[in-house]
Amino acid sequence: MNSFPWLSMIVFAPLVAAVVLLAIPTKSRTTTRIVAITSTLVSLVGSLRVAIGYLPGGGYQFREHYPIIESIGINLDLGVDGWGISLLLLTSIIIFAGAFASWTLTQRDKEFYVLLLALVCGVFGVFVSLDLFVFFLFYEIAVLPMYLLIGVWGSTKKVAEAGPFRFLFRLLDIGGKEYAAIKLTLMLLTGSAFILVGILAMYDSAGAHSFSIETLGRATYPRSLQMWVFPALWLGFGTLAGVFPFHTWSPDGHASAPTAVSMLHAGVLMKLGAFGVMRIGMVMLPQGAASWAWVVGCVAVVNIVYGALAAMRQTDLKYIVAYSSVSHMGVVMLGAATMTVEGWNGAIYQMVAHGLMTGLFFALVGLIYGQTHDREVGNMGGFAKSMPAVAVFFTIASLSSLGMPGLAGFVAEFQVFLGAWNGPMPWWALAGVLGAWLTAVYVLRAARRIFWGAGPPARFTNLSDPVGTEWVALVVLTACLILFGVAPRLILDDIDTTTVGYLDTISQTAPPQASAGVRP
Amino acid sequence: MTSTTSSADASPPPIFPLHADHLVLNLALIALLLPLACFVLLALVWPLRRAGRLAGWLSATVAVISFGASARLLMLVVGGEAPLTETVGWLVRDGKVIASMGVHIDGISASMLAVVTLVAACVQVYSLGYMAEDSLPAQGRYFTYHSLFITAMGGLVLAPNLLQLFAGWELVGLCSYLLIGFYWAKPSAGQAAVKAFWVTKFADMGLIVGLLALYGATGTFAWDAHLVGIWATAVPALLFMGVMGKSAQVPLHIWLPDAMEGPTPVSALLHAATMVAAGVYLIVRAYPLFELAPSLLLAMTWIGASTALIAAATAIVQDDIKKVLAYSTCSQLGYMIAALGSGQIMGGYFHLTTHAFFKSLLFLGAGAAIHAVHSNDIHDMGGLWKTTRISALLFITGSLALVGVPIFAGFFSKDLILEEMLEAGQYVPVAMLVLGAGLTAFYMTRVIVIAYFGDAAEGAEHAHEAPWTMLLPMGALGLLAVGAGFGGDLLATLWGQQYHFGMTPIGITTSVIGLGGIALGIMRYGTSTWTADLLGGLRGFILSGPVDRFWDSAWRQGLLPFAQVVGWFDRYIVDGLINMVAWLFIFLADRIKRFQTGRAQDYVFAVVLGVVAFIAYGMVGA
Amino acid sequence: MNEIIAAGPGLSAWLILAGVLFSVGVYGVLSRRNLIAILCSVELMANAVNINLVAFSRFHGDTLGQAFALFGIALTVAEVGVGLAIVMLVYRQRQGIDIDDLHDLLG
Amino acid sequence: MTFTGIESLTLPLAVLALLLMVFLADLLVPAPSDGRQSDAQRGLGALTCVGLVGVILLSWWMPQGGLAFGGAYVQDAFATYLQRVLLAAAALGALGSIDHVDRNFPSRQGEYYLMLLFSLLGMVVLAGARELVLIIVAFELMGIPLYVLAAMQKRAAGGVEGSLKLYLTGAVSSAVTLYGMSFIYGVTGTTNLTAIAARLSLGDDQGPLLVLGLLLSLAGMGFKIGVVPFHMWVPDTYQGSPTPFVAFLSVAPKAAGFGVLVRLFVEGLGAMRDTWWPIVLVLCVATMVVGNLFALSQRNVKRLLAWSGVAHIGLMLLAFGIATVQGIGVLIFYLTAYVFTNMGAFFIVDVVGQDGSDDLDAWQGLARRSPALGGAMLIFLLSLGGIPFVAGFWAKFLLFWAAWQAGMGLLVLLGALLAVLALFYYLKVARSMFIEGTDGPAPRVALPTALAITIALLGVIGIGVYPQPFVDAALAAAAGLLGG
Repeated sequence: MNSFPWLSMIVFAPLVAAVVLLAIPTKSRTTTRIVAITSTLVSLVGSLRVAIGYLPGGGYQFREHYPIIESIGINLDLGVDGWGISLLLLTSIIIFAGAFASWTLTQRDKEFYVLLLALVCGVFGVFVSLDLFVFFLFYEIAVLPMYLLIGVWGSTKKVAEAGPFRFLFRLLDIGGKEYAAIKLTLMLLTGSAFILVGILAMYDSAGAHSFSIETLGRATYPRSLQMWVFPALWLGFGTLAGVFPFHTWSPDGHASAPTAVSMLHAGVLMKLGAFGVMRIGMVMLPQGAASWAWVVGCVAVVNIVYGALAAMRQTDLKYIVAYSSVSHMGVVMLGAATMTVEGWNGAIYQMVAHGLMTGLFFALVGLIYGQTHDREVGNMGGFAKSMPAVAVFFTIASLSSLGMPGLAGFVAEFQVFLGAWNGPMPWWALAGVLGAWLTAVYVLRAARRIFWGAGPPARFTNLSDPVGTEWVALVVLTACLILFGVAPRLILDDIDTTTVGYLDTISQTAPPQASAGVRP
Repeated sequence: MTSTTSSADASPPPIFPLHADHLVLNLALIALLLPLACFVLLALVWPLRRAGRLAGWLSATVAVISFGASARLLMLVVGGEAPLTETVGWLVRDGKVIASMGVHIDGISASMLAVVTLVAACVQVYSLGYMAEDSLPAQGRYFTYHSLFITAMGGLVLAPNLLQLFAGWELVGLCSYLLIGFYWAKPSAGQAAVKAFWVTKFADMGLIVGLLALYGATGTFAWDAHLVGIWATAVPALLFMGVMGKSAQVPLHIWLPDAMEGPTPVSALLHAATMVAAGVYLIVRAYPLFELAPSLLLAMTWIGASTALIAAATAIVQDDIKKVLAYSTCSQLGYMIAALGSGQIMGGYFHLTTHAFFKSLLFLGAGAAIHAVHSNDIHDMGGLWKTTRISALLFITGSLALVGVPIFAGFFSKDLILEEMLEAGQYVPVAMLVLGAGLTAFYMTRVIVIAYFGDAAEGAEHAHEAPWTMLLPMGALGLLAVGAGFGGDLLATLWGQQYHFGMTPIGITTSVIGLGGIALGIMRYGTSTWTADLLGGLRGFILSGPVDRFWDSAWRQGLLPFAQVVGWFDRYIVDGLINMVAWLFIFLADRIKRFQTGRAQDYVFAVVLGVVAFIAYGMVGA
Repeated sequence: MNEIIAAGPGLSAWLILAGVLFSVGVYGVLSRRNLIAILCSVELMANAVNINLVAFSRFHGDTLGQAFALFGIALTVAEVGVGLAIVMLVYRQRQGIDIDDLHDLLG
Repeated sequence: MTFTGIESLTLPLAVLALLLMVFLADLLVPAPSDGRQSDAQRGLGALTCVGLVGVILLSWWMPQGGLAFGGAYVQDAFATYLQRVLLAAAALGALGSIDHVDRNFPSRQGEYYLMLLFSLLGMVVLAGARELVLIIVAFELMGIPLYVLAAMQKRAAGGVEGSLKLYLTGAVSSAVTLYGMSFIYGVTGTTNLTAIAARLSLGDDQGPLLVLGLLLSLAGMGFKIGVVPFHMWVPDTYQGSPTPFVAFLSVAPKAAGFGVLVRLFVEGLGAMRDTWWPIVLVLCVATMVVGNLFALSQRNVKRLLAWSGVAHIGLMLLAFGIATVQGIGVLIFYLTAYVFTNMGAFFIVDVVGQDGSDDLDAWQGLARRSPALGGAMLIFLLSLGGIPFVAGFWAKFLLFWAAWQAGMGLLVLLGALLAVLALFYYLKVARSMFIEGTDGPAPRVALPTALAITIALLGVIGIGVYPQPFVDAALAAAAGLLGG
């Protein structure tokens, strides 16, 4: 095994770039972008290198170890398994695309890239941390820059609200980007308070004076502890994953955020939550997970259907995409709740697929909004005439989201449904399938209203297809969607090995009858 | 560091196992992958695509080669090549492949592939002429979609398991969506495309769940799995739900007439010959599963027969030539489904192939007429016989095949169906089908009489005969429409069954009723003006689209308002509660400010209060 | 401890006296409006403590408490000295020493 | 009482010596009669600062573990750690004050630094004091100069008022403390904490008077660190006082106060933890909740930070109440992080407020006018909010870690949730700086202030990135105290 610290390189390249950006007193837009994009490219290359170099057979590879506070068992302990690789790849692809998608940013671009890169460092960190504490630390880093990214560079939707809650809307400035930013931040950090409590409970109960995920994973926790720590972690991480009813930060946040931030947030950050539920909650607390799986699954089902229905009602393009994220993250959580190999493979795969798809969606929405300065679907129409390429990419993203075979979304959703059918409650699969149909309904409806029809309205005369660097994000993401849709085994084999390893561990610690009793 | 395993496992499996010396496999792969390559090329190399004509010729050439390969393949299979399955793993579970992709070549798939590629090749060549008036980029786009369709349909046909079949199924649905909406600037085209997708996708929910249940019961997606208990009925029933959508069975047929918004060759290929027949193909393919569900088969018979009758009745009142043909397609698909439901897979499949030829011919003929007069309305075509004699002749040939006039293709297959069903004792459905046959004859006669021999319409007088690119494929299909009926033996060989044709009472009855329908049509429309309509009230009822109205109100008064309610709930209740929490804190913080009075003595008072509380605690607690 | 109280009314009386004085001081601080009067009340509280200390010292029969009291007196003096300086500042700023005038900072 | 062990008094004596030096220098330096600024006067601040740095360095060279005044003063690891924190706070405070003092009361600079040093002397002694009389004396030595310093802006609108409020509550609290200590002495018959601990460990009946004494002392101490309900002076005094002094006031007396709380209640009355622990628990919750709730609606940044400071005291009170090695270790680590964070924040408040307004509106667009200041403030705010890679995060996390191990899960949850609430108002400042406002000229930052901010920033980031030595030292100090 190569001793080169690939993972550190991946994680800290964006951070180094952020510091470099802070240090160089450049006013040059191009220099700023080159520095930022170079660092994301470094991470991308590193991720590819890790993905290719990962040996089959599972387990954590590319290990690195640096002490932080050894006396209480906190170390910077890095390593990846099949899950980590998939999400590492996803993150590096999305941020690479996102860096290009923000190319046209005009105001305060240096600060923007600094914050964006800091955030990315946090995301990478979560996926490769083998220390629960460091995991949490990176998790928080990934959440916080969002406040400023949305607050400063976001866009505002003016809502003229009527009805009995009018005063509340005015008082809280609902619809404003500051409102969205603070709501997102506070809700996510409230979630992280529960995560913290859960982590401390596990550390204390294991009694190993170590935060190492492996050490803690080997410990067995009393059932009573698992019964409350798991829901705490589920709520905590689940808030970020958009679990109903704590998903409402997502539509406002994603709608207000600038393009690259929406891409990264819906594309990757929501996955942090789901990844946390699975990697920390379910793998490490199998009994708690088995006992609560039916709740997780039922809520996930609500997410899927409810999110899709809510998306159908929206008229704001970004809200449609945001609610579709709520719905699709439900698929991830559904896969997780099944506690089956297919379900978990599908959940991880759905994270990748949804990340790519929603990243593409937000990139496109950004392009459209950048030219129209309007997100109201009702005002659009016939855009395919002036932006045919955007229409094509939008259609591809739509198809992936509704589960068209040949695109990544199908591979993921189908596996999740398989898992659900074989999981504790087969009817979950029905709801999932229904959700896929509802997705087809709202997403194609939106596509038709935006792109089809006779020519754009008069006020949108200057629309055009993407130019120059704007293509990069679209092409990269679409290519990945197709690639992972056609040849899933590129990553599925590694995911599968890891999943099976985890589930074996679970079945050893939690006897099958524990999960058999789930079905009420 | 975890242990490293041998690197032998590390190499990913080859994407496709090409065998240099395996002709059957290579032919199948050529038929499948050449169009794919063409699609990728056209999709990525936009100058080529936007060049239009070149793209068209390339695509058509590829389609023809693809057909050549399929035909050779069919011959090899007829010649006794053993069935062959070649797959690569696609999805894994616990290190083992649970779903694979590849090709499965046997008599059924080889013959279906030949039919598909043949019609596709004809339609593409035809399109070179038909689409010539569209803009060049639009033509490029058109042929790109077509290349994708051949691949998708080929993948469906050659599927070694139901999962790949489903993948192809969805992809042809995608092509259908794209091609129906080909004229995207037209609002009606957009609505039709979306409607087609929604309805078929709605039905596909059943198909997906069927696959899930199949996997749940057997751990595979094989169509010959052995199911027991409730799943023996439930799985094929769920699969059949998908079939009802794709093959436009009542009440899920509503998308097919709307799908005529697409260019006419598209209707010929997708919405008549191949894609809509995919449902029938699925049942044929998965018949081992369906066999085990007799109650389902009975239901299929009835659904098929009802569709055949209802759609035929609806076709009578249509003025749009394509809509007539669309309902006719529904109706004929009903025949196939009814046949399959009665256990007559051979008959159903036979009808599928003959129908593919004569119905695509009819559409292409209709396309030629539309091309000539730039209208879909049969009344605008009056008197076309005079100006476009060749295509008129071909259209009439197709009609005769459809009606089931003896020696034409449709006669043999329809006769086989009815005969076998009668043997199976399905009297009422047979009666419905026979009646449907009469209606078929009537509406086709109506179209021919009005469009080709009726009062001369303005546009029709200046019409020109179609170019050779259009006539050539029509001619080829015309030959098949006449002669394909004699292919029954060939088909039977492929199936390993006996087939011999004989004139039976039911065949004679049907033929007589068909001829009666023709006569009635000629009498009705050949002599008097069309406005004085015998059908009167029925006509109004049919045109108002009762099934459509049902689905429309389900959408407008069911789903949409429900989504509104959910959206409201989300914004005001779920989000409202969270906002309420925020507001409560702000409110509280604002109110408690007054306790910080700014008066020093109050501060001291707080200190004293604290001390008193301490003392009280000390006295009580200690 | 209990024996201390049980030893006779002597100590208890002093403690009660100190407690009453202290309470009076507190009452003064809370109720007077004149800053000087408030300072006097603070002084009263401090002296109550001193009585306490001396009483305990007498009771224990050592001088520690008395030393403590001496320190206390010194500290109180210093404190009140600074207090008077602040009162002077108040007077200079406001031409009065009514504590009710001082409530600009609040909320 | 003998003067053996005078070498143990190195640190207090060094501070005293520095104090005298500054005093002498102030005498020698001519004060400009017209109230104008002069370099020589400005030098006093520099002298104080440099001297304090010297004293800090000295703390590594002096003998450890000795007793002085017959055991009344001890120079143990706990005292040393705390003293270093206090000295650092004072040095940083002096550095950050140079410009402010020079601008606002140029002719009274000596007075300012002398008072600062007097107070510091009290704190330094307090850190090692193990005897009630010494504690009281040092406590007052620390407190009285603060009244003076708070009133330095004697002409400013709220200057005197803030000082008066501090004074009144302070005087009453002192009396209460003294009253309480008189009971402790009265019951135990001794003023030496070690002796008290020894007596208590014999298992004597503690009696109501001792409990009374204990509680009264706690109340008095609670004033100094600003525990609810003895906290009400905090925002008013902060608002009225010179900002760099507030920076000092907001950390150093707290540190010293917690030091003496640990000495008195853990070292001396540790055996009575069952008695005082419930009260501390209630105080802790009340302080956290009240601090955060009142901070929520503030628009004056100084008041906002004041209330947030109250909330932080609540958290530290939790660490104190745990009274384990981990708890006390985390407490002093928390104080360390808090010194750098809070002082840095207040220095920036000083810079922004030099034009007269501490209102949030004055902060609008700061990040555009001066990205460096905006960025630095953001980091301080994040540290206060407990966000990773800055000092405050470790403080908060380790606190929760220790509290959890002491079995206080619900309090951890409450603390973590309130930390989220706190972020709401910290981000309010960030919102003003980053989101609102427009471009404009950057505020003037004098060199010493810039230096002070930079040092605070380095401290915050340094502890954030590499906390191990600080954590280990704090835990070791606590272990030394509790013999753990």
